[in-house]
Amino acid sequence: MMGKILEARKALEKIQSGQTLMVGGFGLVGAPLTLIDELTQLDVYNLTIISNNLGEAGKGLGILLRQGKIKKAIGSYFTSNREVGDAYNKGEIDIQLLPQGTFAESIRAGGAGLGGYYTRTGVDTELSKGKEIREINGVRYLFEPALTADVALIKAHKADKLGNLTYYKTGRNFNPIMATAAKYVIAEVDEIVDTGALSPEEIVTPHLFVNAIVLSKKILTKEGVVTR
Amino acid sequence: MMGKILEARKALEKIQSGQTLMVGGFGLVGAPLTLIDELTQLDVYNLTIISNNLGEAGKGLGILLRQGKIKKAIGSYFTSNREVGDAYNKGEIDIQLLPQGTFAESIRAGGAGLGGYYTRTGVDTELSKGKEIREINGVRYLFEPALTADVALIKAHKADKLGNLTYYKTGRNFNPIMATAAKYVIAEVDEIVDTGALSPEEIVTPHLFVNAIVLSKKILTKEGVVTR
Amino acid sequence: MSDEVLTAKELIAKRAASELKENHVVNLGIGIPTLVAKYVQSDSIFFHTENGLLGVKELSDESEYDPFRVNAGKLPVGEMLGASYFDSATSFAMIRGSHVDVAILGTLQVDEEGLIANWAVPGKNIMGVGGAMDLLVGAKKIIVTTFHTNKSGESKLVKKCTYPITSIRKVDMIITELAVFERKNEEWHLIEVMPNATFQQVMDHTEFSFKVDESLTQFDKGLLR
Amino acid sequence: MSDEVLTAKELIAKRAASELKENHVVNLGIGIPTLVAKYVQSDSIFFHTENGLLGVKELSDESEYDPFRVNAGKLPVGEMLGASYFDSATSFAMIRGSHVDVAILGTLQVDEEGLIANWAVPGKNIMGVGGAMDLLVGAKKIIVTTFHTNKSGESKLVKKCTYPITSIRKVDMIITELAVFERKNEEWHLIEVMPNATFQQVMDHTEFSFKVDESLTQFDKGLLR
Repeated sequence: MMGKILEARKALEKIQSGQTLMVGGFGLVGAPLTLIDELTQLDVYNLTIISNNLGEAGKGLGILLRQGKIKKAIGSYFTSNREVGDAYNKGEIDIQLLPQGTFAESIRAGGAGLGGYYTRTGVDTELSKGKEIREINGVRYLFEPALTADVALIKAHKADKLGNLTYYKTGRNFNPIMATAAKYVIAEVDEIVDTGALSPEEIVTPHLFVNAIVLSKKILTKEGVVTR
Repeated sequence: MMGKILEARKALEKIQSGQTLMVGGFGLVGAPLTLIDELTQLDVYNLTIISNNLGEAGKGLGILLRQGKIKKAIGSYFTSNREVGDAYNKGEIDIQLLPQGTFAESIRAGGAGLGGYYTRTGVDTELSKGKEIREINGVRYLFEPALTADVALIKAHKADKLGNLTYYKTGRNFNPIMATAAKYVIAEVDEIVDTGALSPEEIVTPHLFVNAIVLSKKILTKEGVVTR
Repeated sequence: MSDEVLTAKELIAKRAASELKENHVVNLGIGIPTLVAKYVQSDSIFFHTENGLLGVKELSDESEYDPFRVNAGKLPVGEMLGASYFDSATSFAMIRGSHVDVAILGTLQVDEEGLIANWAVPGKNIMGVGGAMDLLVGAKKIIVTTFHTNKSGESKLVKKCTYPITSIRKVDMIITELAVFERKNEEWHLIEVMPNATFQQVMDHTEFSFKVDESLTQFDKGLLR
Repeated sequence: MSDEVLTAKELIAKRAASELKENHVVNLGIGIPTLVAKYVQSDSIFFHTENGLLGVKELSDESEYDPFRVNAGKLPVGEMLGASYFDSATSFAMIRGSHVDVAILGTLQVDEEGLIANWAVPGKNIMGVGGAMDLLVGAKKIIVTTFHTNKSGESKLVKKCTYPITSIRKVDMIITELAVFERKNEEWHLIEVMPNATFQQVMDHTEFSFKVDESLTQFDKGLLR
């Protein structure tokens, strides 16, 4: 059962132009830095990226933006990379901005096989324009469709050889839900342990969600991002 | 911070006639046996019970049914107690039967502040009668409203003094989601540990969901249910 | 395996087990499906139970028994290495979200269109549904394991379900003590006659129309043991 | 606390901190709200950050720094005893599901109706919203902490928001360097003039109409330190 453990390049072979990718992380924290780095080296274009933000100017997913590989970005906070606004103004990319809770919930809904759901968040704001509003028990809710992807690139802390995952501190963020919502899920991890080393109660992402495991080469440390 | 640790009777004082209660457990496994026992001794009527099943004939929630305290039951599998069907035929109780996944998801939606969601489960079956069907991306989905309750009675394994909870094996089932979906949540636990004894990564139900902690007196063992 | 001859139930379960492949995540229904686990040797086939466990295994002995570890039929089970526990919402998210490869289910009826009825009997109160409807819409492949006929001797493989259907999703395979049918191009194909059964028996006890596969085989009698 | 005089920001944060009660679960926005934690002594007030941590505390020293433990403003934080981590969907389920008692937020504008605009400026691309909208609909109580005027000296306490509103949910309290307003019966009530500010200053710099509370107090100058 070593089948899921792959080199980053090998794992990313699945990715093709035109696909939708989910990428975990809240800023650098919990972002799959090794996989993102490798992704910028692939010849794939017209990608739709579902990620809370698009890195910073010329960093992380920001490199992919500069390379002109992104067709559309779905997220909640692109402000961290001023080049996103520039690219949007030039008509180079399409942007779908969602409240962070809606962004997270839509991914969860996608992974849970739901079609969509009703949230109060955003009702009668700029972000509800063109969206269906429905009253349920006297309260106005906004319809939000589920989000799914072809491939998810996520970051976990430990993986066992089956692909069961645990996370570390606020590095968890969008990673466990993205693991449920894509057809092919690649988990970058700090450490690979023997099956049985993780307790059945502490596993956050059961292995049935994970297709490939890649050992991290670029890691976030007190001294910043380092290559190990 | 001992404020949340209460005797069963004290914790249940919140419950009033006419209220909606969620009760955890899949059969006996993960059911809050001490709280259910105490509940049968309260003078409260016209309750709506949201629970996967209603115990067995004259056992657990089945006692409540015999006492005529239940007005309506919402769950997925009442077959385990033949008296439920009898009471329904006599017009004594109202029944809302949901597929088990829909039952679980509606509780989660209630806890997450959603109004409802769309699932494929049950479309064009007896259980979709009178319900809205909507096509999303060419697939037919059923609208299901969220479920919430006044009080939830749940069973966890360990609680720390703040009310953080962990669960044990398949005793987890509906308990963590019910903990999110009621205004007042009472957790019956096998053991109360010091705050800090549970690792921040292993806590399944963070304390903000829990209002009261009660130590189990009736527990499920290899020899059946025993009082300790 | 012992030298004892398998019962019809065991035979069906054993045949169903042979459909499972490495890395499959499999959910077993109540009844005959529960027996399937007994015939799976691989430690890379993973059994999921909707009450919140991935990695179910047969109890190897009494010492492993834990009243807090049961399957969807409330029977005690064991856990394999690498097992994990989760809540019911997550468990059904796995099911509806198509993260379960195969569901093996019992049924009351299965019809020519591929629809099944396995949760309610008309004229009786409908008091339970459990996870059947979710598994039907969510699992990638549905294998129905059932006796070919009911206690009155009527075929369960009917022209059209007269009991309430479980889902509008069509099932992929039927395994009975007489035969194995596979659904191809919206039709049932008889692909195997089970050991000790005859083609004539299958014809006599099947109400729905089916094609006979060119590669139709009589299953190896070795399966009987 | 030191003998140093508080800055206006710190004064606002300290006043906001005094609103928090035992067992409150509190979410702090970016900017002035982040400073609130500094003025909370109780170990039974619990800070929630939407990126997935309940039990945020100030970093006590450098050794506690962990790059994987940040708040919603991406600043490093510590964790208190009894803290827990969870994913973003769970975190916002807590928020939308009304499990957070108080959210303390900054704003660009707050108006007479109680609406706030704190996420977008008209004429500029709308490129970020974060968790503001979810906190507005979900938290039981919303306290706005802000300077009374913007950099151009214009009141941020306006008749009607000209910037895009964050939610149709009305906020409950406004704390500035000049005053504290509380919303009662669909109107703003001036309940306190802050130390070193005057009633006239509040009048001069507030665009929206408000009632003056009978119990209006000048806040204790002791708050300044």
